[in-house]
Amino acid sequence: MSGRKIGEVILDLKNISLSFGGVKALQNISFDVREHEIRAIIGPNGAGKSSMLNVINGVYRPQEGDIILRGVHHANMDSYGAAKAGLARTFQNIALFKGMSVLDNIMTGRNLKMKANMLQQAIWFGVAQREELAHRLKVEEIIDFLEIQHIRKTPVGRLPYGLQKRVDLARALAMEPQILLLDEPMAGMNVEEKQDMCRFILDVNDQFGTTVVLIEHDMGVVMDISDRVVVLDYGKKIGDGTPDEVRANPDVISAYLGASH
Amino acid sequence: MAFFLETLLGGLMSGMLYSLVALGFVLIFKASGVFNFAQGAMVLFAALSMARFSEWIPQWLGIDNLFMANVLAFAVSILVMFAVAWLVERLVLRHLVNQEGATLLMATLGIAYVLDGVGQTVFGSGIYKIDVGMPKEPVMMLESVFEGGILINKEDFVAAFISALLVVALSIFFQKTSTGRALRAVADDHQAAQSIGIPLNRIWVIVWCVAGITALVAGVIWGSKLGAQFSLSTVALRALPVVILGGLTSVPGAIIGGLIIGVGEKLSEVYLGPYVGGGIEIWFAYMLALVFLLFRPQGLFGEKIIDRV
Amino acid sequence: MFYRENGQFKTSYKSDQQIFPIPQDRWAIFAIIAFAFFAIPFMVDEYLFRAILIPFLILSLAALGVNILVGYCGQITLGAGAFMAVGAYAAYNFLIRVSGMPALGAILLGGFTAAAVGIVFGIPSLRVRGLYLAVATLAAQFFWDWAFLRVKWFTNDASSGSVSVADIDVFGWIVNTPTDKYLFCLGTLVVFSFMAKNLVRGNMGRQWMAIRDMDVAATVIGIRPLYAKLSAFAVSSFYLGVAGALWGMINLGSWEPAAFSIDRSFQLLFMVIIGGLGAIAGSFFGAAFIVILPIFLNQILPVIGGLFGLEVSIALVSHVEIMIFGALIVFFLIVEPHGIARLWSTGREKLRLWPFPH
Amino acid sequence: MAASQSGLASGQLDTFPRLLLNHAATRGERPATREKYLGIWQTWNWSQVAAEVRAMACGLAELGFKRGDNLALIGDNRPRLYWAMCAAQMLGGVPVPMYQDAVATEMAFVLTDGAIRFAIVEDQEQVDKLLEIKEQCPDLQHILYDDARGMRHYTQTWLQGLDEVMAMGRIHDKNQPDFIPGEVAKGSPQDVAVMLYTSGTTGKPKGVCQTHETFIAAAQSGVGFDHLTDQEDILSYLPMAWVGDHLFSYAQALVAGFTINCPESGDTVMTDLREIGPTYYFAPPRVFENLLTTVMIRMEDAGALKRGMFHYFMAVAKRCGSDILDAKPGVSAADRLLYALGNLLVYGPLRNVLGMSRIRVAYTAGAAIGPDLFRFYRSIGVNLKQLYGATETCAAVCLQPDREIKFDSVGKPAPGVEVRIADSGEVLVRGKLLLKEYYKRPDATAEAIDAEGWFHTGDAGFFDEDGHLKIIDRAKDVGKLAHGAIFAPNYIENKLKFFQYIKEAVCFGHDRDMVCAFVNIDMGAVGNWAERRGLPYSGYTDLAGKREVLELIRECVEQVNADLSHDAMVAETQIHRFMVLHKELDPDDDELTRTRKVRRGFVAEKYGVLIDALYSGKTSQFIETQVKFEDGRTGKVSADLVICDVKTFPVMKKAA
Repeated sequence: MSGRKIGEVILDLKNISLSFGGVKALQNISFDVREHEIRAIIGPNGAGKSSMLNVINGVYRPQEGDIILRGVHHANMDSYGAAKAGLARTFQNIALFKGMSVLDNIMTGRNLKMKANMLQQAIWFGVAQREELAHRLKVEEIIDFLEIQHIRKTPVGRLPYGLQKRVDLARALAMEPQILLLDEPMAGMNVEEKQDMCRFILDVNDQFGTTVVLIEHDMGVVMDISDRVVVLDYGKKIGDGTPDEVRANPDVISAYLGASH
Repeated sequence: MAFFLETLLGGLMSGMLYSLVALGFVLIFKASGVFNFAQGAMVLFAALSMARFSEWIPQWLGIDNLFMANVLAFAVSILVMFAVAWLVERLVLRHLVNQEGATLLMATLGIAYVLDGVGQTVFGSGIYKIDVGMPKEPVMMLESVFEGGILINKEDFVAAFISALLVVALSIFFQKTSTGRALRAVADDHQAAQSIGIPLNRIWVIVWCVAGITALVAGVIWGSKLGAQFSLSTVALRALPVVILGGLTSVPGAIIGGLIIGVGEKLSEVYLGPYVGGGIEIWFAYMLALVFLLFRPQGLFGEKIIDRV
Repeated sequence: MFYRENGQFKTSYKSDQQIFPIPQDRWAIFAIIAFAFFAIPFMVDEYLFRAILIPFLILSLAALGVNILVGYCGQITLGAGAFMAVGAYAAYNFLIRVSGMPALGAILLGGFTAAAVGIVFGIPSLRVRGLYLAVATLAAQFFWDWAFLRVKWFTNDASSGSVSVADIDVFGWIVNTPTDKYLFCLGTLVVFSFMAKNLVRGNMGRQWMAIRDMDVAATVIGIRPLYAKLSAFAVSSFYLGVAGALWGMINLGSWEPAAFSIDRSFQLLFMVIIGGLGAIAGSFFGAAFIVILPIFLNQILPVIGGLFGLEVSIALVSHVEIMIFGALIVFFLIVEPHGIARLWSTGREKLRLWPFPH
Repeated sequence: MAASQSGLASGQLDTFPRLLLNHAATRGERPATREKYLGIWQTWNWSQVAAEVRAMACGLAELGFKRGDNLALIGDNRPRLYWAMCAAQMLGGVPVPMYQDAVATEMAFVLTDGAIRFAIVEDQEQVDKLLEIKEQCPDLQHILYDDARGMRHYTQTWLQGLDEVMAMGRIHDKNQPDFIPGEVAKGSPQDVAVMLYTSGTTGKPKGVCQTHETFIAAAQSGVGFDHLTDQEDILSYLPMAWVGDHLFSYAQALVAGFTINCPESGDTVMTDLREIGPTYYFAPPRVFENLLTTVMIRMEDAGALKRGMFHYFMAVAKRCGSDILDAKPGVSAADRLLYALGNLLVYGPLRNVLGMSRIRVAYTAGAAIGPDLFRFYRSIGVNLKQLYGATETCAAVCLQPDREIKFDSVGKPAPGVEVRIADSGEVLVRGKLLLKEYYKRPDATAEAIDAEGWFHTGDAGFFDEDGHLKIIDRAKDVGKLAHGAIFAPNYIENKLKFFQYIKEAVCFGHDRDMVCAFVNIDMGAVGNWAERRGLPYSGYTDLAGKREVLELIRECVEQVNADLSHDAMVAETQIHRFMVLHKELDPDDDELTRTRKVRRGFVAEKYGVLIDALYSGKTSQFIETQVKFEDGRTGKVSADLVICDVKTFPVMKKAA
């Protein structure tokens, strides 16, 4: 990864607080993400990682705090706005469209880039067809990239878990995002699948220069592929820095020891 | 003012009956997630059964006591409704576990057709009288307060009273008995209930039985008012706004929703109807519920729906 | 077993993304359409046209509309009949109130009016879901039932409450014989079916299905629920409106609001569920099933009764018919909850894999 | 394109580059290469291929590739690797295709032995492999990769993308348009066209040098023999380093001008096969065998009615299918009718799902094929034939002519090929298609080709009364039992392997008083068999040790014995004792060659203790073996192997 250049801060989160009813999911959390880096958010279960991700891409709106994306304030962004702004994400409990094939699932990721109107689509020949074919090519490139050629026409419901995760990633990549949010991309996978997923994440980051923010609850592989790591525990930030710094942080150690014993 | 009160009370009375039907919906939905469109057909079926058995039993047994005949017919009708409940569980529900809401809803529409068909084949398709000795004559009330007082139908009054009684009885059943507690557990979480050993299939039979009883009571009341006839099955459609207003999973919601709809319907018909050609009560109830839903999608007492990602 | 797919490889996305990528399927469909246009008119008597074929064609079109909304976008509706009514009455009013309005134009405008109404009644779908929405759509049903019955303007102050239109004129072709009506409906259905298929296989359809399958994920990849849901309501209502106009002006000729009652709405929903949600072909299967079944039962029940020496009265036939109808629906839901279209596609897959079982 | 421009100065089609340019000129619009990529069959016609090859050749020249240089090709069947062969030939160089699944040390040997300066590889995986051994291969100067994925951060200057090189080539070509025509014109039919390394059942691999002349002759004889045209489609999925693939996908394609189709990935070969539906097909027996096994297993799951129908019509096909295919007289009208019905209900659909609907000619070679297996394909209407050859003879020595198919022979000598049986029983071949030499191995060349120009194939065989050649074994493997009877281990092993339950077998008996055997069970077939009987097992070793499985294998062996007892030549060599090995023989453990032939000597040495047990009368023997897993780790497998005795049959007198 020697050649990759980490750029300026692209996403800056300032003093984010989020609560549901009386439960404080996130308390005054700030951190930033730089262009082209792989940024991990880790923490034990219930640390608020998923909430953090949901705040970033507008599924939840924080009660306090500011989200600055490429210098623009986005505190009131909804998830559609986030998608338009170039954020894509995958889901912890795979949220694929189970009634559709792999190909169609990934094609939905292109919807923001498709412009044909309803009448043109109903007529198909002409504008809609040209557009459909052009985007199919893009999607096929992603299929090739993630090595899922053999399942392109399979309904996603029939796929094993590991492949579903890959399709989920493919759909996010189809959006050609600038920032890719990954919600526990390796949860529930076996060692081999984890290695594949790591390779894909690194390749995406490397090949397309995509900034990656990922959350994961065990420290294992994440530490190897991340540039910087934020550690959350009970909705509070307890560490932030390079993997080595974080590993040496006594708060982090005690949080992890406390969580696993 | 007297007229307004009269309308209001009339609305509350019919609202009570809506609540009764709505209760049937809520019970079944809570326990099994089935939106039971057959509730109306069950009301019809129960009413027909009651009407015909109270006619047939005296003939068969040669008794000439109206009260006895009614009691026996009521008892037989309860058994009939239990049989229906059992058959529905046996033949339909247990084969449709884990299907989607729309499929289950369609299935209950199918059940409704079957009940309509069977009911009319077995019991006939005429209009039959149910005479359980409901007082028919109207009474004047509050003559001291308003000039001329307000006219209340005694029958409505009794009906409302019976409905209220049933609601109370059901509440006690749910709160105090172990079966009731099991039912509530199932409603809260199917899997958890099953894992602690509550047999889902039996619960479904019970809840359909209870819904059958509410249908029978509703059928008897409406039947004695209008006669047991096919149009009774549409009563379910009139109770639907009640359910969405009150929330599909809430027993108090069904009661309060029923009252609101009952009153709203009557008031709108009386005060709004004449300007637009009349007959607006049905859609007005729906519109009322719909507008309400826009502000509270989960209904009055329904549980808040939270998106989880 | 009849498929010979070797050598049918695709060298372009264009050929890979045809509606029927397998040539055998393509030829079969062309053959069926050609048969329907050129052979059936010479083979069938008037009764079959009136009792089965024309209702089947129009209800198929309506079922397509319902399927788009329920099957593809996942929004349950119990008010489909109302949108048919809106289409029928709007077309009627355009025809009689706008001088020189061509029948075809009136029918299409009926569809567009229904689409507009559909959007309005679709607004609750943005807030409520599932069964709540289903009940909410009943509001449309009851409102329009009432409106066409009580608001005299809609029926041009007809005293009987029933309206009627003369034979319609399509670019000089007077559609009056059953064969004409059949061909007109068939042509409309073919065109609209292909348009529906184009919509559901393209970006629009994927947005609908995404909303249906997982709406949170759909929003996250940039699909606006507002647009997706309301467009489904609009397209669905447009199809229903056109079907309603055809039902009134072609099939019935004169009609009352009861022609589009809540029973019609249920019937349409049955069609798509039995036919197959989320499958264009399912709409045709469902319509055929629902149109033919009552007629079939009507014919067969007295015969069966006769076998057992039972006198079967007309009333009894209608009761048993409704009973069997209900039972069959339940049976179908249990045996194949995904409808006839699924049976069909499994069968087709089996033929492709023949002699292997799977 | 003018003739002089395209390098067709001589007007003769005697080198592969000239053939290519001729196709570009005469059938420029016909598809030459297809590859399933990005979901569709990307197609290049002959003009496009010619242009690509030319660009590649210019690019290589720019990098310093010269006449006489060797170009290593490592990867799956990718169009650009095929084109690279022609590009190298344009420049007078020699392509050296290599097995892509070879481990680094094996590659290092070929790279040094072949004095390779240039390598074109498929992707990052192969690049990494070469980087690992770069130190050991001082000649290697340039590595070009086809797929740029993941290659961004490789900064070595001698690593370049093929795209880049081809772009460079295009510029070069524009500046010096005469360069390529000139180079092509310099080419001579006697130049070495390709160097294929023989896997070598013993010793280190040797580079077999074949000239344009020989390979074109071999291809022409096949094309003429089966009347192949430019309309054929072939699926190119076998290792490019194998002579069979080179003959079918490269030489014959260029001679006849037909289309080669590269599958999308290893996982999708079956799907791609069904889609393309080749008209001309080539596969080793093992592929046909696996296909048949899957057919049978999948049919087991069918309903009783369908299964009944299947077996009924398969019986009909067995009775008359291959006779009908051979257009032999004497098939009754009733059988013809039944066969036509079966064709509609079973054979036709079966060919369709196997991807064989359009096959005009299919060949198998590389190992013996079981008569039942062979008959199965022919009886369902697939014109499957055998051919016999070796890397040294461009794969084509004998072919089975249409309508003269014998299940146990490999056919008649191809046009222009002389075949003779030496006194020792060894098959000798002479003709145009012989190798020029073994690369830098005059000793080996001299050993293989005698003074009269006969090539010693190393196979033992004989001609039958119709002039069909029958191969029985490797000549060097043929031995004698202690009491003098001829012992042809391969012959017996093949008979064993024709049972679907037996995947591999090794027989011993030379200088012994009886024949004993090692057996590998077929995990798929036996596993399925066990599941149907509710027999639980945890893995290969466990399954192989089950009493029921041993019983199953014993029955197979007894049948072989019964079969052997009918033939006086081999009746003495019935198997007396056998054991089922605790692990599968594996190329990674050097027990098999890359083409999956048993390395007899190595196995005998490695499992000496087991052989001793077989001959010492013991009833069981403990063994522990080290194995290599796919990911490179090693582990140990151990088991207590049971030795089974088998019934033998009295020798029958051969009927007169």
